[in-house]
Amino acid sequence: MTDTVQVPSEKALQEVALTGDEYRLAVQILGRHPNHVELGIIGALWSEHCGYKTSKPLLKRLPTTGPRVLQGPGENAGAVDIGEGLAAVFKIESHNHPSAIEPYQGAATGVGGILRDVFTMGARPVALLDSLRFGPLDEARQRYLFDGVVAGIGGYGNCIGVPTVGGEVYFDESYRHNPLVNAMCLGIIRHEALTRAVAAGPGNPVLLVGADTGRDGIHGATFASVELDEQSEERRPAVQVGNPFLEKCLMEACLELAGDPRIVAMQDLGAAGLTSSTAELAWRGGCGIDLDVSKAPRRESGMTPYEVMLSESQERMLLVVERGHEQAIQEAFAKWDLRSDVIGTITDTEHLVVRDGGDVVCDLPLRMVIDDVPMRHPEARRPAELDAILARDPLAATPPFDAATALLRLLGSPNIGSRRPIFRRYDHQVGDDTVLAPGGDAALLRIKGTSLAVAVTTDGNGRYGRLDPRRGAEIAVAEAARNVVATGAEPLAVTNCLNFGNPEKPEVFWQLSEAIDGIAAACEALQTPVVSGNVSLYNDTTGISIDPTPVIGMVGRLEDVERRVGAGFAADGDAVFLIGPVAAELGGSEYQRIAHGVAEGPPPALDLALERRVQDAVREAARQGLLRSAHDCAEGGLAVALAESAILGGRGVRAAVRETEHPAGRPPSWVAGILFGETQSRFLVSLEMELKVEFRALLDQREVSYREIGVIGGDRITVEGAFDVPLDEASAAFDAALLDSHA
Amino acid sequence: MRFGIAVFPGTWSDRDCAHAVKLDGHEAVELWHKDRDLHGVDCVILPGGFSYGDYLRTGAVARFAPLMDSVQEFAAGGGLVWGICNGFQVLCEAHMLPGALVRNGSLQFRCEPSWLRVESTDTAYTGALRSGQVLQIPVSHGEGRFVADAATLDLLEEQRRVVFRYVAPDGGAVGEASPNGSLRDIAGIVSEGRNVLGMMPHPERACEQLLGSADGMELIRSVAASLSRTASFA
Amino acid sequence: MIYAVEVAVTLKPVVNDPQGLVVRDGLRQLGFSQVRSARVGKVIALELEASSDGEARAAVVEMCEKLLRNPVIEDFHIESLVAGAEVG
Amino acid sequence: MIYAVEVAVTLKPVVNDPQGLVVRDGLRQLGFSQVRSARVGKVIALELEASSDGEARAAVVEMCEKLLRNPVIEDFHIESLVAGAEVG
Ligand SMILES: Nc1ncnc2c1ncn2[C@@H]1O[C@H](COP(=O)(O)OP(=O)(O)O)[C@@H](O)[C@H]1O
Ligand SMILES: [Mg+2]
Repeated sequence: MTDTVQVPSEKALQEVALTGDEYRLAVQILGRHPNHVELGIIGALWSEHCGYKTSKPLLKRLPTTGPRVLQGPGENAGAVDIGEGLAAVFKIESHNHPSAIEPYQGAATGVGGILRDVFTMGARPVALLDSLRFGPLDEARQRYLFDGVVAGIGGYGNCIGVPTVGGEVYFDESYRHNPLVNAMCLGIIRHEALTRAVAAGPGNPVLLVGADTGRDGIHGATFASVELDEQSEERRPAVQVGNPFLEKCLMEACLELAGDPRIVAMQDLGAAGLTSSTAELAWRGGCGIDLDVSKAPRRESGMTPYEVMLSESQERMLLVVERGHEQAIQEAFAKWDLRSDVIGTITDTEHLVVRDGGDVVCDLPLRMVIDDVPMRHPEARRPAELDAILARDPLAATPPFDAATALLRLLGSPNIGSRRPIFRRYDHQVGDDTVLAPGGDAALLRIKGTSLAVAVTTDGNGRYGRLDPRRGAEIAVAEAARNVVATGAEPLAVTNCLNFGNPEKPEVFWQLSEAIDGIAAACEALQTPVVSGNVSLYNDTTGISIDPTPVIGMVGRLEDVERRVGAGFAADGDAVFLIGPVAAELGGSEYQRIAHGVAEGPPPALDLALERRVQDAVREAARQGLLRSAHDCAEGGLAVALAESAILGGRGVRAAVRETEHPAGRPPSWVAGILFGETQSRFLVSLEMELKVEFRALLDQREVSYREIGVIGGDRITVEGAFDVPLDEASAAFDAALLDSHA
Repeated sequence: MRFGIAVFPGTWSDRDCAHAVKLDGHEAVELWHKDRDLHGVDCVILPGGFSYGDYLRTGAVARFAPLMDSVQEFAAGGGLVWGICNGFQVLCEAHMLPGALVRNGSLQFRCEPSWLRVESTDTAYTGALRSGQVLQIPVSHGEGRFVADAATLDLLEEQRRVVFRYVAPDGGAVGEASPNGSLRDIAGIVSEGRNVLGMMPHPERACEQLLGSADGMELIRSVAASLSRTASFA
Repeated sequence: MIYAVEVAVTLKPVVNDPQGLVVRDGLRQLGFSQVRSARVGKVIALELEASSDGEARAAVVEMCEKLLRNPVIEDFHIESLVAGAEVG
Repeated sequence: MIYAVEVAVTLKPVVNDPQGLVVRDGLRQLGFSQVRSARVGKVIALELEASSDGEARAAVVEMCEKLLRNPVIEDFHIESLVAGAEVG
């Protein structure tokens, strides 16, 4: 029967991003043809963006439970217990497509969206982070995108008064046509005030609060679920202008109401606007919902029900209120000069019913639009060329320059150099909690009235992912945890943003599947469950996919803020130790890119059991107050970590690494591999000489390899026999890396 | 002491200011922009933030809040009114202080440490400080470039109403390192009656070593000291 | 009647305008070497009810004096003022 | 000749204008209840050399297309164009 169903035109289906088969399925379930409004709603809810129709089966593989998990995936944000009756609430989200079209507003509204996800849970946002990817900065357009995105993130975060305390930014060919803009938000709340987006109580009124509804971003959700192409130009009205001032008022009003028994549920309006917020809110509670779009305040005249239901106008919230209390709640919003309107009621019909005044314009079973999303199971295929690329030996290449030059080039690389030109444009202090500011490893925020602090970071490396998506994802999790541990904190849980190309390509789907397995394995090993996340697929332009770029946001807990550790060398005469393995691994390294312009050979190996042992040992050393500085070895390897700790501390260092001393009989890039290779599971720490014995004992007992490599002091950065550069020369290169790039 | 802390829509350092004054053992009272009641506070703080989004001009709309009528009266009667960042901008818009604060010379927002030289100790806010003392207090603003015509600037200097100037960490001229390009490196000024202070940097962010500096606390202590003096005379 | 009024609020000539310099240099870099100077101000488009041009103009001038411009640093001038439809 | 040109760069009518909302509400609070709407844009005052009105206009339009306005969200129109002194 179904194949005889009359299907609308290509164009009509394209507008709602449905296939003919999906349309037939809809007709089959409904037993009739959907009308225009219903078709738009089905298209939005069955889109990748809302329905996760490609990724959902894979996401089931992620570990999502643990003793501290209070809220796993499925809500607006995840939540973990951090002690003292407090919870950390956090999530990361992408705004890649909008930012590619209008960098300032795209990034700004991305920040606005992730903030709403957190205060919808009742939690006060205390930190923002931004994970960014662009093409090489030598192209004017990339500088324009970079500058616009940074300005937009600051423009929203600074205005609303939530500090942007961290993030990351990398520049690579892979992102030339598809910049990535992921924003993470962390909030803190008392357990009992956690608010869910679960409707209940048929007859309870539904309130729409905040901005008027305009023709903003109609089909934004479907837009994020297709490749960018020339026609993207025509979709430009999808760009929206955010209003951080309105959101600030909305946030304060919602926080005043958090935990109020008269509030049954809160849900922000994000992708697909009223459509997904009403449907998900009702369905989570096994209810139905009946709304009248004529009651929604409009910014523009002549808007159709279709437009109102699919508008993605920012700064709007939906609340379910105990019947009879709507007026009191509306007054609470009026205090902040916020408009609120009762636009519907919760029902027990399990249907989404939409009226336009008198007439019903939509009546859809919620199960159909949410649970019955037709899943896609594309074919997965490992890229054929991968074996050849992995087979190449990175150590065989002849270094184009000596180690000192290499170090300075790396420190001056936009992928490694100082991010100050970015984070000085972000208010990273408001709230009076930022104890470790951006510029080191993870950021650390104290929690007033307790001895606690939370560490937070984002990490991800697309070049490893290109070579091995599974290991790339494992490394992203491990590095995020390492950044948390470097502050002394214990990694607790993870949020993740999966930035990939078009999953309809077998190679991309394979990458996605591998990466998710990698995240799962690493999160298991490090006991950091995934509590929230976001998927951004179709990061393709004219057929070229980005490198697989899973971005991991991690939150950690520090019992005693006084036990925190910074990344910069703290005192002359302190001993410098390298903890973890020494090896010569250059595959996919920043050195390889700078020296040879390639990413080939195997990415660094990762032994998750070893990673765990190393991290636990460093954390224990920090807990015992043995460390005066700790920094993880990431891009640029041991030598860059050494230089960064020296630069951040304003102190020279003299070190020796015996593997570099007798390169005879070694492959040409051996020394470079030891110095700049990005071998995993490593920290560079410093401590008082008197504590060395105690420290060694701790590491021996935990079966962690380590070695004392040098001592802090002087005004040069030296690795005997390898390089000897003046500290100020290194600092100058580091500081200049992003300076003349407009940001 | 009772510090009143104004809250306009878009204000965000109200909570930081309350935290800071409480650290020094004082009481913090929220002053809602729609109220006229100052609840008998000893000092009014107009905190940082983006009141009304800083749309149109920073501080332009907040200036008309009902609360500001009472604040103007309070100031006219010699009461201490302390504008920080957005609060400074509001005070200029309200013509309670001369000049204006415009977009940073860099055209970029700046959140970074700044060093301030105390130019006048003859105010309630700096009484406990040494003239020439250098304080480390962060800035966080996009529109902090102080401008005024030459005559006004000269008058400010002559009446020793420039309270803080941006300097280098060693106290020397700040030059290119100025966070905003303010004329004559002005970071803070007082009214003719010396009771209304406007400053762009955020002392409330520099009240604990844990956050990098405790120099801001010196200002709060100065205010408390001067208030207890006047109280004891009363 | 409904009047559509555009009023320009610009920095006084004595106040230096770094944004204008950036615009000027940006234009020159794009090859517009004929550009001598550029200054950036605000234009505010208002829709208001008034019964005559004079009344509309007077109202807008008052709005500028009270809120739209800061006399310390800004000048203003009315760019255009057109009477539109009757009030419906 | 030196031309003085004023070009207004404004948000497209369909685009949300948070600034405009605050200006509108601010004016109403000050008693200007006759204000129906307000929208805030940029006005850029340029001084440039050109040998004719047509040439000046064409140049400014090109500048808008290339740099001054963001076509994604903004429109532009020339407010005024006056020929000034000979190039000295
Ligand atoms: N886009 C950004 N926004 C804010 N802070 C950033 C950004 N990129 C990097 N940072 C900060 O700069 C420091 C170094 O970043 P990164 O090199 O990514 O550190 P790591 O390699 O340890 O993850 C960290 O504190 C990070 O939070
Ligand atoms: Mg790190």
